[in-house]
Amino acid sequence: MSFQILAEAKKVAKITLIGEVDSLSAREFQKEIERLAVEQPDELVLFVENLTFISSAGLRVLIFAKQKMGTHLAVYMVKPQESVVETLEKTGLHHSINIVDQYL
Amino acid sequence: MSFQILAEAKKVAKITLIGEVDSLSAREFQKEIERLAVEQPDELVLFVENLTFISSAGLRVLIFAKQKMGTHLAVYMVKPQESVVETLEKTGLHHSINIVDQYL
Amino acid sequence: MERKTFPGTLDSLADIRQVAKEEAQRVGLSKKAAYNLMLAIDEIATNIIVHGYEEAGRSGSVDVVTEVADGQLILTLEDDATPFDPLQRDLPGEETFTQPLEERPIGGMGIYLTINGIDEFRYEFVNNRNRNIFISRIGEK
Amino acid sequence: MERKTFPGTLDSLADIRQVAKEEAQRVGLSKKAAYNLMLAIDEIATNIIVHGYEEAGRSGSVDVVTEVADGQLILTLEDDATPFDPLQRDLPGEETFTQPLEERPIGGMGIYLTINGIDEFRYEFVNNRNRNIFISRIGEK
Ligand SMILES: Nc1ncnc2c1ncn2[C@@H]1O[C@H](COP(=O)(O)OP(=O)(O)O)[C@@H](O)[C@H]1O
Ligand SMILES: Nc1ncnc2c1ncn2[C@@H]1O[C@H](COP(=O)(O)OP(=O)(O)O)[C@@H](O)[C@H]1O
Repeated sequence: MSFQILAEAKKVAKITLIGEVDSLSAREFQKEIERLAVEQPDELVLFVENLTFISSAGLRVLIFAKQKMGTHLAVYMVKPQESVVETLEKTGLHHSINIVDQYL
Repeated sequence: MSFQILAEAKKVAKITLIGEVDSLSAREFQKEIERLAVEQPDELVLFVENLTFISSAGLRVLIFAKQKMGTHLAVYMVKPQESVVETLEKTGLHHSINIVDQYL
Repeated sequence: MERKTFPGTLDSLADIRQVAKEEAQRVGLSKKAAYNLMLAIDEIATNIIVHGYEEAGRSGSVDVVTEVADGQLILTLEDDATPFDPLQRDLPGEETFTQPLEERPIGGMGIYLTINGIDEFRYEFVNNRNRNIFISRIGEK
Repeated sequence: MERKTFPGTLDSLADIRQVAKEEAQRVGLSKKAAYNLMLAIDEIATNIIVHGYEEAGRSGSVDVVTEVADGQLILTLEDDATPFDPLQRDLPGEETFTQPLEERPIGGMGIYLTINGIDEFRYEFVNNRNRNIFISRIGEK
């Protein structure tokens, strides 16, 4: 019979970023990362459909997250806008972050 | 400045069901639920876009999951087919399961 | 009238559903009616195999008999287990289905889904066999 | 030529970006060029505020001067901090950006993104002020 099942359990940290991340708001972003790091998540999922701007200060928080939460951490970015993707590409962060249309 | 951040950390159990769940395959489904229950997840997410059939034996596993994993458990069903939704509605399970197009 | 015989074990369910599906398509039932017929057949066949055979420590076959007459598709499941009339069971009432899952009795949905999903359901005990009869009107909906 | 003056604190950044955005739209830069100009301005303004003022224990303003000439939009950031020429810094090389995040130095991206994102970037120290100059060609792309 045609039946297939896939299963997994993960600790998932989810962050939704709305608006602009510059060096001021990056501080709040960093605080949330520090708070969530305590939970030792397996995955960090960033919902960024409505993130309109991110500067290097925001990118630094992403690098910090990876360094703080451990190398096993998988980072997903869901629906980034084009300019955000370009910034990730210019700085090579797209090698370490999974850019996806939908988080499954 | 326009910036907003939402954050949470959750233990998420994810199951993808493909094909047909009848009283034979429901046994495998149940075993996975038992395995995942050990992790005490906060959320159970069922990806069912390719689930073409589910009998009451499958529904019983869903009820079992809720009873085994604790009342705080939030159950999501992502993209169920129309006939699956109808069966959930007939048996009232749609009151306890969040039927969604996309899991966020 | 056509008869197909299957071993009374759970791995026959997929084939039994397949018969229902093909007959439904052949007579042109709607997708929804076909699905509900498949579901009904699966539920009763499961009960025969699990309650009628396995739990009773018996073995036997499940026959699927197909008939088209008077604008109706008539599918019958026949088995050799102890007589059991699903229609004699109290069906769970509305209130069961609105209870939170944590408090709900975990069974009783099978016969409910069966009766609820097809045009007519009948039970007979004939020649020492259970006959569960599923009737779908052709050319509706 | 128009000059706007902002306090040299991080909560001025949104307003400074807004000036860049409006000027970019006014002269008709493409969406992409406008975004990259906004990003460049934000990066250098951040450095002035953080490294030039906050870390040095100084305070001062950040001026945004706007000029359109010879088919170019010229935005200049002026500040009173210690002279600092971003172009004298070694920019991180290609290899930095292909390193796994866990091993990467966490800084150095700001000036890189600035220079990489606009048509021309210049630095001057004039009248005891730092002048970071951002030049975008109008009517391209
Ligand atoms: N063929 C059968 N032989 C004996 N008992 C049966 C048979 N079919 C159903 N039953 C009884 O009727 C009950 C209700 O059946 P059903 O509505 O399918 O729900 P469930 O199987 O989930 O309990 C079963 O629990 C069983 O005790
Ligand atoms: N206006 C400034 N005054 C003094 N030092 C500066 C100034 N701007 C940049 N710097 C120095 O140059 C370095 C690189 O800057 P940048 O490329 O923006 O990366 P980051 O700020 O992420 O380190 C800074 O770390 C700082 O030491």
